[in-house]
Amino acid sequence: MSPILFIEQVLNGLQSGIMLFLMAAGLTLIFGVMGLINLAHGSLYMVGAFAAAAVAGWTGSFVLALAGALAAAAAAGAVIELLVIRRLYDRDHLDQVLATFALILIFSESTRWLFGSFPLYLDVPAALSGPVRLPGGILYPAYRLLIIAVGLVVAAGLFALIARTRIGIQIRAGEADREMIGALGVDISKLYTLVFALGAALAGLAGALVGAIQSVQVGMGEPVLILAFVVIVIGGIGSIKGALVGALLVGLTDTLGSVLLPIFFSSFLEQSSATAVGSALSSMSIYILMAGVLLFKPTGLFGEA
Amino acid sequence: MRRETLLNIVLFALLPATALAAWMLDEPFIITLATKAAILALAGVGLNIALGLGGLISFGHAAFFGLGGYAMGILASHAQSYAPLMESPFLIEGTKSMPVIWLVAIVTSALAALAIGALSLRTSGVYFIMVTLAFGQMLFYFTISWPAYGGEDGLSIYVRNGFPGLNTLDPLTFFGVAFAVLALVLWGAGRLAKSAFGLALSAARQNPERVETVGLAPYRLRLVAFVISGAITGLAGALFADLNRFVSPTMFSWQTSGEIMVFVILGGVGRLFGPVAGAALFILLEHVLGGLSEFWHIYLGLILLLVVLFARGGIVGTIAGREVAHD
Amino acid sequence: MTDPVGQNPTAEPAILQLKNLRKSFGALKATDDVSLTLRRGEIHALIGPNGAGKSTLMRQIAGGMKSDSGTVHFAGHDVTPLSTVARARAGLGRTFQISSLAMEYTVLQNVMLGALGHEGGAMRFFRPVMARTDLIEQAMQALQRVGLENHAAKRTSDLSHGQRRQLEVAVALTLSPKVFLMDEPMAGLGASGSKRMTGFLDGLRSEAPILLVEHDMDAVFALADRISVLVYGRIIASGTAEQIKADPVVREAYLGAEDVA
Amino acid sequence: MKLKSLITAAAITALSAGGALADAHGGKLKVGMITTLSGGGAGLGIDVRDGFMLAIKGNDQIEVVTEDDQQKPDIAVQLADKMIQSEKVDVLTGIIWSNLAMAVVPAATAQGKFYLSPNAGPSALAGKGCSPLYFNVSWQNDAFNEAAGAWANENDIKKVFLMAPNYPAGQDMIAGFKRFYKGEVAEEVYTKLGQTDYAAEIAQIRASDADTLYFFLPGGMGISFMKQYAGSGVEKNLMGPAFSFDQGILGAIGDAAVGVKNTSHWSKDIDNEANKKFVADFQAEYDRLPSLYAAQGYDTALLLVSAMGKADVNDAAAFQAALEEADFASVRGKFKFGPNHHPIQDIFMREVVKEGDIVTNKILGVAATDHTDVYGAECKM
Repeated sequence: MSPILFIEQVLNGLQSGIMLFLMAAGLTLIFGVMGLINLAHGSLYMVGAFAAAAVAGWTGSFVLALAGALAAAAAAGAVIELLVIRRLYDRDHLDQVLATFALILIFSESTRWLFGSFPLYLDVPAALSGPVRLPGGILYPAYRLLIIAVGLVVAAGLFALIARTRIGIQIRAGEADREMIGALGVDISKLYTLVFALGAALAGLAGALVGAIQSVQVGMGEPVLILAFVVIVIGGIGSIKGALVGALLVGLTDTLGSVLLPIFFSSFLEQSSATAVGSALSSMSIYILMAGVLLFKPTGLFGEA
Repeated sequence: MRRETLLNIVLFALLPATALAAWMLDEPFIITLATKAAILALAGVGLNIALGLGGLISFGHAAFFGLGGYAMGILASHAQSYAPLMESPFLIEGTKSMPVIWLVAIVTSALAALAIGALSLRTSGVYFIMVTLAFGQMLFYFTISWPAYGGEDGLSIYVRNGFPGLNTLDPLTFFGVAFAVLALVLWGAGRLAKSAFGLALSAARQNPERVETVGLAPYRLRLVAFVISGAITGLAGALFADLNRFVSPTMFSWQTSGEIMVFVILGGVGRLFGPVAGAALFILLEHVLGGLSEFWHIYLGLILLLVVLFARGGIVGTIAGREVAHD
Repeated sequence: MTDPVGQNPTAEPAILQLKNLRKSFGALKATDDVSLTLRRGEIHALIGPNGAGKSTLMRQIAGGMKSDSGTVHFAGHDVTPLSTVARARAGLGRTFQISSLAMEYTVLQNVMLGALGHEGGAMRFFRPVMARTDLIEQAMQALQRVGLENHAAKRTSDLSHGQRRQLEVAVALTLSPKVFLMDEPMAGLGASGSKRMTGFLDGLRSEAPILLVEHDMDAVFALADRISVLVYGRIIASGTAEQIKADPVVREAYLGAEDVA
Repeated sequence: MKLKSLITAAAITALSAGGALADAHGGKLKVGMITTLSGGGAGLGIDVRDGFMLAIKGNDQIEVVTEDDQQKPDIAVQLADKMIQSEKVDVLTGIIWSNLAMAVVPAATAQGKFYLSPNAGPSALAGKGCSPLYFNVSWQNDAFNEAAGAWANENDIKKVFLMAPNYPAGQDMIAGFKRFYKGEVAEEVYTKLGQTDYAAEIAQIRASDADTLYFFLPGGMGISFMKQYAGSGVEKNLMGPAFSFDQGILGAIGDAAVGVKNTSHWSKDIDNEANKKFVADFQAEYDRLPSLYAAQGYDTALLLVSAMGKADVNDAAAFQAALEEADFASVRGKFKFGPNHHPIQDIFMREVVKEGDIVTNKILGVAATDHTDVYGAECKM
């Protein structure tokens, strides 16, 4: 493999990590503040993608589509928070898993009922549809650079939000001690609705951005959801920094694993079995990574016990 | 008599009553459904030992369910093609005998549970949930991409395996076999919950520090519970494979883990007969709602949601009330 | 202030010996170079204001918390590297300040747990534990000694705070430990209960010595053969009740303070 | 009516040797359709169902019971049991996915039921696992790929990059292509099943010196890949079996798919009466363009109706013979069965084009004439 190709693959790994981060950030935020395992996070991702496809279909504008995705996912998040999620905060993880599993069923089939069974069309904006030439001669899709940029902006924004703003202070207080923020005179239920809607909006944004280069279809959220959980568990649940590091680790492992493992095995196996073994192992690689991290750090890289 | 005991008797009688009624009405498919309910309840009883008694939220029990299934699939497919599994260093041949297959399924899944549990139990809480999920996913992807036994296509076994002296092809007989296994395991699980081990395990769930202070190691208690739990779920997997005469990687998927968990929660966590109630209700819903609408998952989701939000303690908990569950 | 580390050759040999234990949480030194001994037949009381590090020290001894440095010797062995479980098996019987009981269980079931631990394991999967008359007998005896025999069938979460302390002690009794580590067994007991518990502990010391953390000063002065005073993680004084009462440093640092329980 | 059915029943009872096999529902034929109607793969099942129902619209001799398999093999097996044991159907059909077919077909034929496959053709069922009661009305997994391999030989394709998901159907497809293709293979890449991001593979494709990419990525995987490939600026020829470029999917890929060559046994512009009627009727009935799945569902129903006109389903041997004749006007034009009950048919090369605002397929030419699969030799029935 040429060095240029290797660098490009590393870039791909980082980029796929950033996509995962967009999804994982909301999930880890919600877990950190409210202690809630939200399996329906993938459904909010799907809501974002479908809303974007619908808005883009009506208006033809990608920017409006993104705005629509943010609004729809935040609204969906706020609604389920008010109706369902807030009854789950003081329940154990088991009840949360079952209730949000039920939400997945409801969201998926309602979406199919509304939009039909066929995948929807959502394309990248024309201005970003081609590749750009990076230093070193690498051709790289412009839209993927946009995703990297958005991901970094979101990461910076979240760090700033948590470190600098009033809401951030309240969020941190809530993470440390739930009763304390009540004592501080903060309206906890409002704060929780807000945080949940924010997490949902992040998922919706991820869905819309990623939907433009993937398939906008029912059930698109579940595989990403599992990956996002892997990410936040590796990083340490509740930690934004952990989510970022975990996402990059998972992105790199996944991408480089699928590229390098077949090459590695072909050095001592014949071609077809090397491809088979390499592909099989690479599809297991991120789970092996996660199990490995947890064995050495049972609460993730940046998690607290 | 306590209400829960009464309820348990009703629940226990419900499955064979359904199967018998279906037999008399000549509705063999209803017998199949009752068999499915019994087998999935068995998987749930297995999970419930880890989940209810031990407080171990395993999101990876599909691993054991699938291993049990593949134990059946691999042994029976070799018997079907008369090709031995292994010739050196010693000959291992396939088999179509249920008791042998069950034994292999139990041992295989117990060993897997020992390995997975030994590693996973170093973590706790959400991390435990996710690391067990990770092990399940590993096996899922492994079976999909492992060509020897059909990969994603799975393995079809054309004729159901045999049990000495019984005609397992007859739906009612096979129901009887599955139900007898369920009854035996329920009895064993009931004894287990009341045993010294059950007392200590459940105490470790309520307060691990307490258990340590009396000189018992929670890790060991939990590991043993995880192994027993995995072995039972593995046995259920072998039976499930025999019900369908088919195994596939779907048995390893995270949705399968989720469904087994749903049976337990729906029925009532930690209640001996909870999984029986949960599995029966789930299959009833699937059957009835599936006929009503193409979008029946919406109604299923709504019902699950209502149960979690308003019927705490699951079906058994709601009907029997909040009595002490472990005496 | 005599012989804080238990080096006096004329005294009973120390069954429990702490040497230079330290534990810090960030900048906070919870315990700072703590050394003390417990000899056969004695009650050694550990007193000090809230937050002085008493509970941390108890956990360092029992094994729930790893020490930054220092050692714990018990019955002639260095148990510092051992887990809580191993230390319990070696004969450290501990009761907790904040009740640490299986709340869903009945009182009897909690004590049975201790009896199982004493028996050496719970890897019995089949025989109903509540049919083990031998264990039930042991458990009932322990309940009787602390005065809970009439509450055996009660759910633990229905007990009063004081009763939970008594139950903690009963569980520890079933273990027949070589040493008792008791963290505030009198809290919440009320006057008559305290009196009864004081009498009980007084007799218990001949079975096994007690390292007693307690806020009830009447009980401490009535029971303790020796008293050590812990303030800000350090032992500032150690001696008999009279010596401690008279110690000016203690009076200033502690007994004069408002929060004498 | 009652009298008529009584007489029919009596006649059948007299005719059939067993007697116990007597048809419980008069002269009608009962079809059990197990297909995917919920979840991400529902589009394909709905098309098969709609195509099938269109063909038997107004035909009161056929009763169809439809059930959703949720794309889960265990559910499909149980539904098959239900159809056979409770609904007492005569014929089963509807399954979309090979892994579900592998689970259901052997069980159904073992219980003496006919199975007509409107999609999915795993090699096992064409070879050693073939059955007199199993008829494949769609294709064997390798067919489109073998035809594509043959087409590549004749159209100056020298070096290909092969890509498919790492599961049996994916491996079959690639093997099928290589069986006929004589040129060079630059690289062979197997992706994760359900993979959504193909940046790494696209980088490999870019770096390779292949002139053509041949790939099989069904459903959402194909949509994701095509969108990402379009943005990458890589310009190699694209080719694959029709599954990633069918009508239901093209709408979601959009212009990115234009120019892709794909092999199929059907296209909406095949010039024959049956096809014109089908395309027009389908659009009138459902207000969308038909897909190849809809065409297969439609043909399956036509086959069934043709056999019903010749024999009674309770006479298994006669009904089998009637099905073997395949005496119906297929929307594909030519259609007959080989000895293993798999199709002998022409495979076309299509190209994705834009007609007005709609992205769709048009035929370039025939890639393989009277194509049949290679597994027939292993089939002993």
